[in-house]
Amino acid sequence: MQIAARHLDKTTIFDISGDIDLATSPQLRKALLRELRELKMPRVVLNLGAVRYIDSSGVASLVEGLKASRDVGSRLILFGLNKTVREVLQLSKLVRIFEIYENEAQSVAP
Amino acid sequence: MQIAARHLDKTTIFDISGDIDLATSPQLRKALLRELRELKMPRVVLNLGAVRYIDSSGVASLVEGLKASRDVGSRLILFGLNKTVREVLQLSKLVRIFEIYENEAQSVAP
Amino acid sequence: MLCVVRNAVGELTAKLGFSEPDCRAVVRAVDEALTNIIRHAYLGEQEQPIEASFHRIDAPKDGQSGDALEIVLEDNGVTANPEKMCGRALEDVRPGGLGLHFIRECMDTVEFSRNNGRNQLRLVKFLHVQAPKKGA
Amino acid sequence: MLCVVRNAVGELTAKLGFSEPDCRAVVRAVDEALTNIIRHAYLGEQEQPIEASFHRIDAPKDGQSGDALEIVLEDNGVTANPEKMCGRALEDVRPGGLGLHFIRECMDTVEFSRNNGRNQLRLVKFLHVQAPKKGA
Ligand SMILES: Nc1ncnc2c1ncn2[C@@H]1O[C@H](COP(=O)(O)OP(=O)(O)O)[C@@H](O)[C@H]1O
Ligand SMILES: Nc1ncnc2c1ncn2[C@@H]1O[C@H](COP(=O)(O)OP(=O)(O)O)[C@@H](O)[C@H]1O
Repeated sequence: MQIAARHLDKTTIFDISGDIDLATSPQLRKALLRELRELKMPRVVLNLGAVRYIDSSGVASLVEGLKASRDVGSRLILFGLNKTVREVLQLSKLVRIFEIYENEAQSVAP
Repeated sequence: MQIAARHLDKTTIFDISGDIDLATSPQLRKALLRELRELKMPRVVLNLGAVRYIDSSGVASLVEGLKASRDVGSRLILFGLNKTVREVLQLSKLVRIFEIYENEAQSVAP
Repeated sequence: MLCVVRNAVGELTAKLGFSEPDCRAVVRAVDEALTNIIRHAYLGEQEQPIEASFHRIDAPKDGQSGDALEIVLEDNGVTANPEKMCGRALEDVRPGGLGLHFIRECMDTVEFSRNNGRNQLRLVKFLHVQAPKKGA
Repeated sequence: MLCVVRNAVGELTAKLGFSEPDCRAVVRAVDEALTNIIRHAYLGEQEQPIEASFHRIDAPKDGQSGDALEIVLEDNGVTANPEKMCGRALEDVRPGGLGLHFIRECMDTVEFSRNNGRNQLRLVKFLHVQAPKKGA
């Protein structure tokens, strides 16, 4: 897994690629919690378009990010969900809990 | 991999089963060196009949055992070589270097 | 290494004729099962031995017999506590506790057992071969 | 985990129609290649990412085109030293130094390369499909 960060006004976009699994999900968790809890970024957007696989520990990291965003009053947004990512969120019954958009333009809209 | 030891007069027989690979070959190496270098057992016989896989690190452990046996003037004997084990020793060009028998009776013969 | 297993299992299931979503389901189940073995049975240690076998089998299904892939994973780790092995209610949104749920959703049969000091997990997925069209 | 990979690759190669010795050869090559990546590229660390892909390809063979299995393994470990990547003379009986030799013996093509900070190992094994008997 690779995470690249881009910064817009009051928004951080993480472009994530590769596999989010047992070995890599702690890195995602850390990046999310830093951005939300420490830096109190008002909006964190995850571009999941290049994610090839995400396991339950990856989903757990997303849920932790979501909880953190609620705690600090920020928004955590997902976009670019491919079939695999969508399936996993469906399996977890989490599709309706996340703020999910089709593309980046919608995700960073004011 | 599992190693079970049996002791005859001046001979140790190791019944080895499972996979000898990166994770398990150090255990085989240790068992061989202890029996040969420390205990100076005159004959160490390896029953490889239940070995399902052996990798190059496993072969390296056998070679170390062979060297140790020569150093202390003991014999290291192999028997029960199945197709996989035989192939690997052939690939390593080591078939003719080891003392190899068909069965246990031949291996422990006086 | 999990990535290598996922790709090998993905290619195997495709080769066996599973549909794309079923291939992903089997890959997911195997990945989550291995992750659980490493985390819970081996308490995080990655170098411990895990055995796996993959077999095409004929298994009973709906009173008939069906073509299926059977996967058996075995470890020598700590005994699983059956009370914890149930997964959890998904309504409770919190991190963790999804792995077993994924495994159960993705496979047709999921059986834990313990024999001779080893934990065994048996997973079965039926191959849904399309019935030949009659007449049409 | 190497055991899981071996069994998955063994089942995959059998399914692809390789002969039993060829299945064992591919399993051996993949196992030795992964072992080398863990030991040499990642200096013994087991948790580092290794990517693998398995593809059925048409590759040029003896001036014709042959049906083959292509396996690509990639890691982010230390750059391999090409001078060391040669294996060694087998006449010299000593432990170690057999892995690369096994890989070369077991596969038809073995190619190391480095791109974008990643090591890539490409392995190809041809499927020797029996020529249909004529007349006999
Ligand atoms: N292979 C295993 N060995 C022992 N215990 C296990 C195993 N798999 C699961 N468990 C137990 O079942 C619980 C639920 O597992 P799971 O649904 O995968 O969620 P999580 O791993 O996030 O806790 C685990 O917390 C653990 O106690
Ligand atoms: N994946 C790899 N990355 C870096 N170096 C490697 C790799 N594979 C092999 N090597 C180098 O090639 C040498 C020979 O490898 P090998 O034949 O497998 O024997 P051994 O691993 O026992 O030394 C190794 O000692 C190492 O220096």
